[in-house]
Amino acid sequence: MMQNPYLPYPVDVRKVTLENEAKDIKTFELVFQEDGGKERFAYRCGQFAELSVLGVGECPIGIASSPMDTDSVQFTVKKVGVVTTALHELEEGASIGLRGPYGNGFPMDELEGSNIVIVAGGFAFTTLRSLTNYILHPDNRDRFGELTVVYGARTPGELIYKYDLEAWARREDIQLHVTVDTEHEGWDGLVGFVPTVLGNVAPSPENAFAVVCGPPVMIRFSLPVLAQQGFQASRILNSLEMRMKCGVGKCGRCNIGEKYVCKNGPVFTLEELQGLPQEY
Amino acid sequence: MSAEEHAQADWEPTIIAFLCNWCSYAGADLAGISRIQYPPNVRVVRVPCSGRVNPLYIIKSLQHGADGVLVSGCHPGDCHYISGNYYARRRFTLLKGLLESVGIEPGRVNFSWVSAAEGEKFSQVVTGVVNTVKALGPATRLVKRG
Amino acid sequence: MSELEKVLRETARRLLEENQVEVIIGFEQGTLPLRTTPCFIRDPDQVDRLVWNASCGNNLAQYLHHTTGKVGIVAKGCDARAIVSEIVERQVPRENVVIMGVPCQGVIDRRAIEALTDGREVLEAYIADGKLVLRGAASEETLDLQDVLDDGCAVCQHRDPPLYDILLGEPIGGIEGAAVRPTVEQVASWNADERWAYFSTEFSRCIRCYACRQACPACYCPECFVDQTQPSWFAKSDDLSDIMAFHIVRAFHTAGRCLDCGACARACPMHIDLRTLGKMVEKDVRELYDYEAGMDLESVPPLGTFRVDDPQAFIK
Amino acid sequence: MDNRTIEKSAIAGFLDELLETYQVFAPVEREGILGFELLRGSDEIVLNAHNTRQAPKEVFFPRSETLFTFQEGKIISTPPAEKERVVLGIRPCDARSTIVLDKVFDGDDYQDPYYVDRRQNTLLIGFACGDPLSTCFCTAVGGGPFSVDGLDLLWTDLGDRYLVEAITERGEALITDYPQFGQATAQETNRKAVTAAQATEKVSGPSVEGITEKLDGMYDDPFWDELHQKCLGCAACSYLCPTCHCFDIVDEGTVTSGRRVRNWDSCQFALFTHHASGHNPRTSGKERMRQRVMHKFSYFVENFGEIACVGCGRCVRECPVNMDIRAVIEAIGQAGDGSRISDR
Repeated sequence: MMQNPYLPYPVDVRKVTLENEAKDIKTFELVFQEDGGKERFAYRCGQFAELSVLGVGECPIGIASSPMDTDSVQFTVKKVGVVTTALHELEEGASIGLRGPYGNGFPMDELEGSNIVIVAGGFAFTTLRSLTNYILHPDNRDRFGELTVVYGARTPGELIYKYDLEAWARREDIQLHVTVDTEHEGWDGLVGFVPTVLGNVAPSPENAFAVVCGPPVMIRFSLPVLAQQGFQASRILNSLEMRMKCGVGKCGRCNIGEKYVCKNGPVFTLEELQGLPQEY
Repeated sequence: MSAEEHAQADWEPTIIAFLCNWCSYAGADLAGISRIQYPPNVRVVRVPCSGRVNPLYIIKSLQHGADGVLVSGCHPGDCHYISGNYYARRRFTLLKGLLESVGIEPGRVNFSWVSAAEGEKFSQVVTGVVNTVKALGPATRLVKRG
Repeated sequence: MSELEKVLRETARRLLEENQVEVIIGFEQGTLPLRTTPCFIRDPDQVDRLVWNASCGNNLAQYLHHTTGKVGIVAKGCDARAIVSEIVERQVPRENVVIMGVPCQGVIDRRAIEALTDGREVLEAYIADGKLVLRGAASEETLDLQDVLDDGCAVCQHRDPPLYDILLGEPIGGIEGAAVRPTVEQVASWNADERWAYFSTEFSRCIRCYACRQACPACYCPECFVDQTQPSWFAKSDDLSDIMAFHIVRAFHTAGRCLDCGACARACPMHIDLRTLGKMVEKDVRELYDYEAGMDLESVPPLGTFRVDDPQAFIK
Repeated sequence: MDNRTIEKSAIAGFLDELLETYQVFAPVEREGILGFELLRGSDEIVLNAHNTRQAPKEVFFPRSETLFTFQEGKIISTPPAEKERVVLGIRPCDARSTIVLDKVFDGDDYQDPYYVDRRQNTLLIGFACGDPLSTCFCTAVGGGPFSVDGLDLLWTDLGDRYLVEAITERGEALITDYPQFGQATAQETNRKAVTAAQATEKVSGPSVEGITEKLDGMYDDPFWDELHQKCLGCAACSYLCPTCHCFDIVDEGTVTSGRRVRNWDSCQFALFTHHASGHNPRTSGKERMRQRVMHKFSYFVENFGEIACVGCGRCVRECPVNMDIRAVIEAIGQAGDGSRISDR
């Protein structure tokens, strides 16, 4: 019998971590209830899944954990709509559904052997955090070149994954630049917008890929900085967000031209995006 | 009596009552503390004002298991918000006409003015609504199945 | 070309040439017999596309919600009343519309023609002297125009636009001795069981395409209750309960605002009787609150006001 | 496979027998509307009508269908398998639409279990269109009134009988099983060829040659600024269309019990692409109309090699504002040089 793509795997919410001061971003650690669930859900960095609260609905969320994390799958969810609100109301131990993984993910074959520059803003750090942790994993670190991360948020309270940021800051094998938009009491790190910090860091484009994810305004001002550094459009990766329902390219609402963000994306090179209509 | 009639005889209607906080809810409260008897079929939803009762609430109640609906507020002139019940009155007048036009039985949806001092009247209104709805039998129209 | 069409085109040309308006919304010839189609004309040289005849059935006032700038609009009685409502409800600024009023002799109901031709395809049609001539592949038949008019038009009291800037043609007044449409009278005479049976059968055909809502000049909410998700009021499936709920609430939301223009029913691809329920509400509004929608700019919509002595016999 | 015939007087008997084994969907008039309905008795079928108001895609892809039911946070059931089905009286345009839908729901990368199950247990018996309507344009989009694409059997009206041609082995097997079918004569087969030629001649429509390439360069054309103006933004076209297949997935019920449902949806609705954040990539009728046209004549062709329109003419006949897709195709043919529709 063919597999039914609409049936979610049952998963338990093992842990919920509040990520920000505004208390509208939480990270959910999910574990599969059924044996073999984890194996069936084998995923790559940059993919997403449909989280499902039965009786409320489904929503597509990028996978925040690294494929190297074998004991759970993590999703960082901002409380925005109906399903995300229901997720935020869940307590540890609750049972939800998960289907996927969906989308293309980052082109890991191409990224291997390259220097990686990660540029992220605010809440849109989730799949890039997955990528960062993947690269930093002891089994993988040698397979990548230099790793530079520029990450910013409006305020220190809105920086997510602070526990990871602290751990990464102690390492030698990652150039981490964490910034906030304006001065804040108790903040002694960088101050300034991500594109500005990116310009100051001035990562070399040589044998490098830039991976950019964040609010539209951050992306708009970061791309010229990267171009100025000499990054080719084919070496700049973006991950797009769209309203999705099915996750498998059928329901018809997430297409940009003939490409479906859920199936052909969500990761596109800037070069690919330049060849598509500006409908996102 | 046939089995069906037996079932019918044992059947108790569910009435959703939207009561305004300032008058009718207090009236229901008074009925309670005064030990005035009224049928236990009502499920009370307290609302700030009868003007707060969106017709969607009434229709949704009928869809999801209410055999009857009661909306009750302050007497005209007594609204805590001055004119909420006057606006509500027009809305309910048209809604009641509309529901009857479409074929919902008169008696499924009821309206009353009950003040905070009218515990006795609250009991009478509820008894009246329960009897009317019992006579109509279980709601069948608009009910969502499955 | 009729005399009225000539005046219409001249007027439209003048309005555009004198920059009194940026666009004219009117009707042009459609691609099928007895069909016109709404058109938007910005160039004075294009005004000859404009037509006016008994197949101009859409209510053009609906387009004002999406059109910016100064608009000249062709308005039969219904359209003009809808524009009045839009102005009263602060949806359209009065100074942004130039109303080209057209007295209306009634519009054709395609359903009536379908019923009378019994599946024979009409390939060509024209109207002459109150008769409608239909040509098919192997047939020609002549019908009385009156027999194929929308049944609301047969009893219309507001054939002349109550508000206009320019009136094209001569006022014709309402239809004398007009009563309620037969369907409405019949449905109103039934008991609750019969009415439920009627409406639930009608609405059971609904495919939830929302053509009724989209065609309705009174439906302009940016997010309709039926589309809302927080909370989600009604399910979106084919469950009759939810479909009925949609139509009942839509009728309620247009209470005191529905003009009985029939644009909803003419838009419905499933031929549902969408007017009768609205008309029954409209009758209540008229009798209880002495109000008719879209008649003048000063009156306050009935649900936006009250009288201390409003009727309340049904309230216990 | 030899051609057969069935006398019209024998159809009732055939249907009665067919109904013992199959669910039969056929043109039936209910409440004044002709549609493909589950046949309750052989006398219900309407044989001589043009085509149904709604497309028979509902047989495979219902307007609403339960994906599964749940209770207390657990999935408890998926819909049971359905009885074998026959669709009788489907027109060649609609039969071709199954090929379009198959590309979406039964591709190499993805098989939709609900759709595929129904497709696999359904036989399609087509009625050739001897008398196409003036709004039909199947021949313009690669079909024809006697096209056999997607069909198991094709029946052609010969007056007092139908000529019955088996297109697939399943079709052949079906007619072998029932006694109502006799051998056709060469003359009967010839008569069909004549009718087919005449009917094909009768159908006309705009040329779609080169439309995909044309649309490729037209995304930013001012053409779209005007095209959508009269569109009301309803889904009459999408919901009557045999090839439109966009859908929504929603939960009904409560967290305690309910079902997950797949409902039809339409790219013409303003909220179709509306993000929870409030952002909407297709903000106005312009973008939505462009999406529908582009999807049918460009994006779908790029992804699947077929135009997602079979020329059935339903949208032409039923659009509330007479937005005629044939006129749109013609206008595209003349557009693309940056000029406006109204300038021509």
